[in-house]
Amino acid sequence: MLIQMEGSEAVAEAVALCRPEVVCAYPITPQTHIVEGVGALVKDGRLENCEFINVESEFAALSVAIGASAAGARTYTATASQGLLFMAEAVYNAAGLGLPIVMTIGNRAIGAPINIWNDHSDSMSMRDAGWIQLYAETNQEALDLHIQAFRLAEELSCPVMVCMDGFILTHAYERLDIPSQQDVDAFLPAFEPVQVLDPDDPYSIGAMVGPEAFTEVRYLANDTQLQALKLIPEIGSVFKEVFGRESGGLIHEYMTGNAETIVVALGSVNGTIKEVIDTMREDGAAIGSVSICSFRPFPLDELQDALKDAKRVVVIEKSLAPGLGGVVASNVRMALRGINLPVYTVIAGLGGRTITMTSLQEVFEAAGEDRLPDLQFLDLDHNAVEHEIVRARRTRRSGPIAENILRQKADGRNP
Amino acid sequence: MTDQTSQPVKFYQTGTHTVGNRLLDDAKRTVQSSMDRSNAITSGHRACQGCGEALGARYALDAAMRATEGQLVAVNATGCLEVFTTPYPETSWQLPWLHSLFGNAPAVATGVAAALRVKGRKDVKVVAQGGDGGTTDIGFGCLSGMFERNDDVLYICYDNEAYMNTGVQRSSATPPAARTATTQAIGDAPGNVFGTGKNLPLIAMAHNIPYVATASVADLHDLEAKVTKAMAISGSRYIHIMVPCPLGWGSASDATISVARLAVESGLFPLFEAENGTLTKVNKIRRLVQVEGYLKMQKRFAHLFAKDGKDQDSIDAIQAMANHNIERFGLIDVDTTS
Amino acid sequence: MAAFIEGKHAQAFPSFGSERMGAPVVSFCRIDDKEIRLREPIMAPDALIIQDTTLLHSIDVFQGLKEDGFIVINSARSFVDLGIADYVAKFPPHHVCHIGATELAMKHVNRAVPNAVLLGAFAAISGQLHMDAVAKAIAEKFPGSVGEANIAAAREAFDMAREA
Amino acid sequence: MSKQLPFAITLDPGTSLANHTGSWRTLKPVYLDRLPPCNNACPAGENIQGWLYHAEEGDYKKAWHLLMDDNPMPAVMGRVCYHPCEGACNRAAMDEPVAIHSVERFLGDQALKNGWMPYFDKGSTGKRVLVVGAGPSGLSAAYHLRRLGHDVTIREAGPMAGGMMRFGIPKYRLPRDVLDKEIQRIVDMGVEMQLNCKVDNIPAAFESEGFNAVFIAVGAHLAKRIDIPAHAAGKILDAASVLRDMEAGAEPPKLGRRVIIYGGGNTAMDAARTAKRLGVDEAMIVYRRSRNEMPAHDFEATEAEEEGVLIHWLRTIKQIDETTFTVEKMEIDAGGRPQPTGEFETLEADTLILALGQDVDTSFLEKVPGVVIAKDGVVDVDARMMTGYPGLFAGGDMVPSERTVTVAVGHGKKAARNIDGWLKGEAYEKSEKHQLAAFENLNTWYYDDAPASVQPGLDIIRRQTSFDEVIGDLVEDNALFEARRCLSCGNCFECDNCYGVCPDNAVKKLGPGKRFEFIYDFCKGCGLCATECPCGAIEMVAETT
Repeated sequence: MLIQMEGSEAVAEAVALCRPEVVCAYPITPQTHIVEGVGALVKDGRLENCEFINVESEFAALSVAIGASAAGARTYTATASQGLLFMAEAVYNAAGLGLPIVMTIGNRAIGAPINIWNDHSDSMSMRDAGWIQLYAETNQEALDLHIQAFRLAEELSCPVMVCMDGFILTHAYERLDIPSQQDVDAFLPAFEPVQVLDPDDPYSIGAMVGPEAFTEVRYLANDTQLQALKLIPEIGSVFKEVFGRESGGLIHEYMTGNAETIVVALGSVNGTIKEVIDTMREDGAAIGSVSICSFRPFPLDELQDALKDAKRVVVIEKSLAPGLGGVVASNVRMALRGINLPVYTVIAGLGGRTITMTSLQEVFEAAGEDRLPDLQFLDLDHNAVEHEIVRARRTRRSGPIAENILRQKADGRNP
Repeated sequence: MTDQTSQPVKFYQTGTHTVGNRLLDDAKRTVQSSMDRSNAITSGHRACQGCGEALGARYALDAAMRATEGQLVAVNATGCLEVFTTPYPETSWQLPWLHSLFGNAPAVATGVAAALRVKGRKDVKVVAQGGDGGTTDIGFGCLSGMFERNDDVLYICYDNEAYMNTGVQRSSATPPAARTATTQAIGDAPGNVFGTGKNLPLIAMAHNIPYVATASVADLHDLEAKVTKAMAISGSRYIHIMVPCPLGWGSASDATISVARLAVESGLFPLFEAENGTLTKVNKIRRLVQVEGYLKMQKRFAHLFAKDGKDQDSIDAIQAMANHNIERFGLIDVDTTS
Repeated sequence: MAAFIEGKHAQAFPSFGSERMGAPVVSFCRIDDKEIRLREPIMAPDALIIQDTTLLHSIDVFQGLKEDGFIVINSARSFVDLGIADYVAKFPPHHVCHIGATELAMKHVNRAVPNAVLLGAFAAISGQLHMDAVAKAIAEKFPGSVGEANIAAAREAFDMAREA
Repeated sequence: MSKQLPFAITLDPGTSLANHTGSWRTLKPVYLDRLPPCNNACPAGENIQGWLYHAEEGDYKKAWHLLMDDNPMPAVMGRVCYHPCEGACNRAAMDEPVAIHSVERFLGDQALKNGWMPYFDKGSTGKRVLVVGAGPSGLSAAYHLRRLGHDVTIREAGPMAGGMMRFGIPKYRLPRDVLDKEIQRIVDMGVEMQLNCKVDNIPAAFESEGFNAVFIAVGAHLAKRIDIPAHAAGKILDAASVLRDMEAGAEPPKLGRRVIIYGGGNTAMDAARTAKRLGVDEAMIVYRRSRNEMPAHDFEATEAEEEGVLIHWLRTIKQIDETTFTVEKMEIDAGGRPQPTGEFETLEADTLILALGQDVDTSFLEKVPGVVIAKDGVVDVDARMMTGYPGLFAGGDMVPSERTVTVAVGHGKKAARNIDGWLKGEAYEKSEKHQLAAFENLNTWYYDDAPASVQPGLDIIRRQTSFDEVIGDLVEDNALFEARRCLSCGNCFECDNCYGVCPDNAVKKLGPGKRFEFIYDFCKGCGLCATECPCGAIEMVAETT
């Protein structure tokens, strides 16, 4: 059913269609609307047979989810940013225990300085926690990915994070196609856990594993991800059969045929990138893009296939590995191992910085002429940072950087 | 021949203090005395010799298993109990058991309870358990949340008054003057500080949850009665069990029960019950002792009795804590005729 | 939503922030016949709805507005009184209107919620939306009497703006 | 391992049983039976803790049968034994000793009431044993020999069986129907009782009558005399005769209005209390030492005083003049001996009863070869209780030992076992004594405090004027209560403590009556079981390396 709806609300609807049995909620912007939505659906009886639990922290939220999942319930929660970090220990634990929890991340920056706006620092910090990480390009995909995520998680006994850009998607009202309950039921079988806390068949879950078996446990965790590489496209095609649209999968290619420059990105920025590509293609530029939907497992082979014939790759990413550069770019380089292609890293959209078509087009054009440095910060206020670097070098007690820059920028505007 | 079940004679030989009493009706004997107790933790676990926690946990869970006719799930915080019972590839647990993290056992238990409820398994009950570190320190937030929501979980804290698993470091349950690896018996004020303390049972009571109790491995009948009572109540329940640690306390491995007994009999560890935030029952001290006898059994207090002079001030201060408990909880009957 | 009801694609999103009640905010809306992929904020709007005239003097609210764009201002006062008569004069006459939306809202809804009223006025001057679609969208978003009161307010605004 | 379970992190239940933690152990618990102090103190060798154990359960019959293994006359014993067991009882250190004699008496009475018979094999070994004397020792020996399958004949010189139980102990302490029934039960087992049959020729019993062994236990019936200067002595009697005449005499002895009993033993107390019951106005005991030194049991003196007997401590009778007795005050020296002080007083009495002890009449043994008479007039026996004449055994008051009914009963048992061994041509091997269960071996926390139940006493007037039994019966509740006060020193009573307190579940409970065993595969040797064993029935021993 087509409907004009806020992204968060739509995800809540999608989650409800998956008939979760336990949902834990703790507020943090920008995911809050999602759990509010699910809570309302439980409260008004539209989502039956579901325990909606308001907890006292994100750590508790995922912990409750762990308990519920281990006891055989289909379990969902959502968080963002600091919340994800606060539950970090439980994030690893849920994966270690093989519990098929589905969690939405309303992607947001991590402080300090505190910042509630969008980037990918939060989910990137948990990229190696053993969860499957899917990034939604649109709200429609976010909605669809949740439905796929439950099936994926439960088939593999592995938790899945569905990452959607905070505000940009979560707070955007768009036209969306909400599937019918009947179709979702047909697509998503009932949860049959491989292990469950049951007095009739009592075993101990969460044993202490020493050096003699820990490597094997980790090997198997990696193997699960490798299985997911096969399963994600399969589920995507089944999804298409049932719902009639493409959603999910490992990567989406756009205009990559004969493209010399291929832009790689995660999430909603791909929409803007596509607009830029359309514009540049009209001007005759050989440019295309690849949107990575599955960041974990990372589709090395698929990405290599998509990129190997290009002359250069530009990675637009909303996360920074200080001291290294790009997180996604590093992974992309891994996909291109043995292939000599320049991979430019463009850090963009940190802490909610607007990514404009104009700026993107500028860097793509520069890339096309191989004028880009390896690492570039999109729309960086060079004056501000240079001023601060100089000042900090001069003054021992230079004060907090964030405040200094704000002050300096204000001064710059009203000299 | 007389009918043993109906005769009114008291059992003066053993009273009801021993684990079993062949003279008692089966139903009135402890769970531990029965040949078919569940042994929720079975042999082969790697607890130290004379481990109070291994004992207390079996006491509690066997009683809970009896009360629920085996329909029980246990959630465990990280700690000694978890480590010594489940080193791969062996587990000592004979009931469904889940370990997640150090600080989240109450929340995990909430999740299990929620799942069971949604699955319609109302017959299955949930017990969460942790040590004093996992309960009074790192897991405190989750525990308070569980209480506040009145989730249907019995949480049991096995209190051995320090982080034993990591090598005897201080926790907020460590008593004043006690030596631990992080409160060394050196300097002007050796051992743990004389702080204001953190009485978790009282904090639990402040949540007005349906049931709060303290218990000791030194009083099995009382412990089992409390666990049994707790299992018959819905909502959040909390039982705080003192379980001496021979390693951390520096007490003899065979003294685990006797040292716990002195903690009770001195008034340092009062045994009580509270329902809906109100104190409802207090176990009277049977044979009052001074704290000194209790302290002397433990090397962690050895510096109070050093060769070059006894630290009478500290001993007096600890005695004052006991006296305060005696007064506060009414541990001694004013009229002690019996 | 009204656009969606008319079968168009629409994308609405706020300028995200941790704003408290009453603080100045900006929201954006794109309407198109095809899927809207672009996620950047709107820097060169085709239409501008100003809910609070106090902003006229604190920031450049008109920044980027296209020359043949539309302006709806929540004010019963004239453009002259508002001090923007010269600026507004540059736009086609039927592209601009001021309307006492808060007052209208108070009249119909008994609350200072001018949004629906302004939407009614916008539909009137822009011709982008039909008043019936606007009414339907309001009814969906606010079922019951609240919606009906808002619709009445919007209809009055629509009529007023068209007549203006 | 269920195949689909996650590797390593999820484990099947109870798999730690593969981990044998017993190897951690340096000390090892072992169950043991220590000798309870009551058993150790019992002259009759009763397994007191053992029969109390059954009595605690209310299984009085089983308790009685166990008691009967050692003592054929519990109803008598419960009344007349001075219960050294209670003096040794560990419970005394907690509150008061268990009133063992009360429970014993209760059991004995239950048996009489219900007509219980001891278990014994009615068959015969064909060996014949003659028992000379039907006192406690002789009856005990006859009973045990009969249980061992031998044919027993008792020859008693007097007209009635019972010996000192009948002729030395007043009715108010031992009702005669109780005595008669317990003797009859022994006779009913097939023991031949020949009364008024004095044995003069021991060798003839072997040679001409064909007895294979003879046990003599004729007691000590000759009253000791003392010379007191008397101008004109009044009536002087001896206590043993007075008490005997109470049983066998045609009528009660005539004592007059005032009586002095001279001596400080139990017989003196019995005589004084008997005199009181016979109606004398004044019954006075004159004893040369103080209460501390008197051989009588304290409770006997207490009861005598309660009944109105006046005891003059630290007095010796120096002279008798008609009814006037001059007595000299004594004092106790550093060595505990009475010394004259030179101070005198006088007492008035119609009769003097001497209660200064009894000697054995050994005249019939003088011609028996090999029999040695010791210098205080008693018969020498070896460790087997055999005299120098092969096959001739002796016991009771006529051999060197304390003279009590219980000792005599013990002699009877011991002699019977040795006679049995001798008849079979093999030495009777006494099983080795366990180490004593001391108070320190107990963990008294587990026992409740409870005072000894006080036997309901008859009221004091009735005691004075009749020969009804002084100490009343324990009703069942009281008996049970009392039995359950037993600490079961040194002997497992299946309290389940070891089973319960083991942190390693390394104790196996074998079921009612079967006790427990350690599972050494898992026992880490912490010692909790031993420390928390209430009765000291577990010992930690070093593991051999």
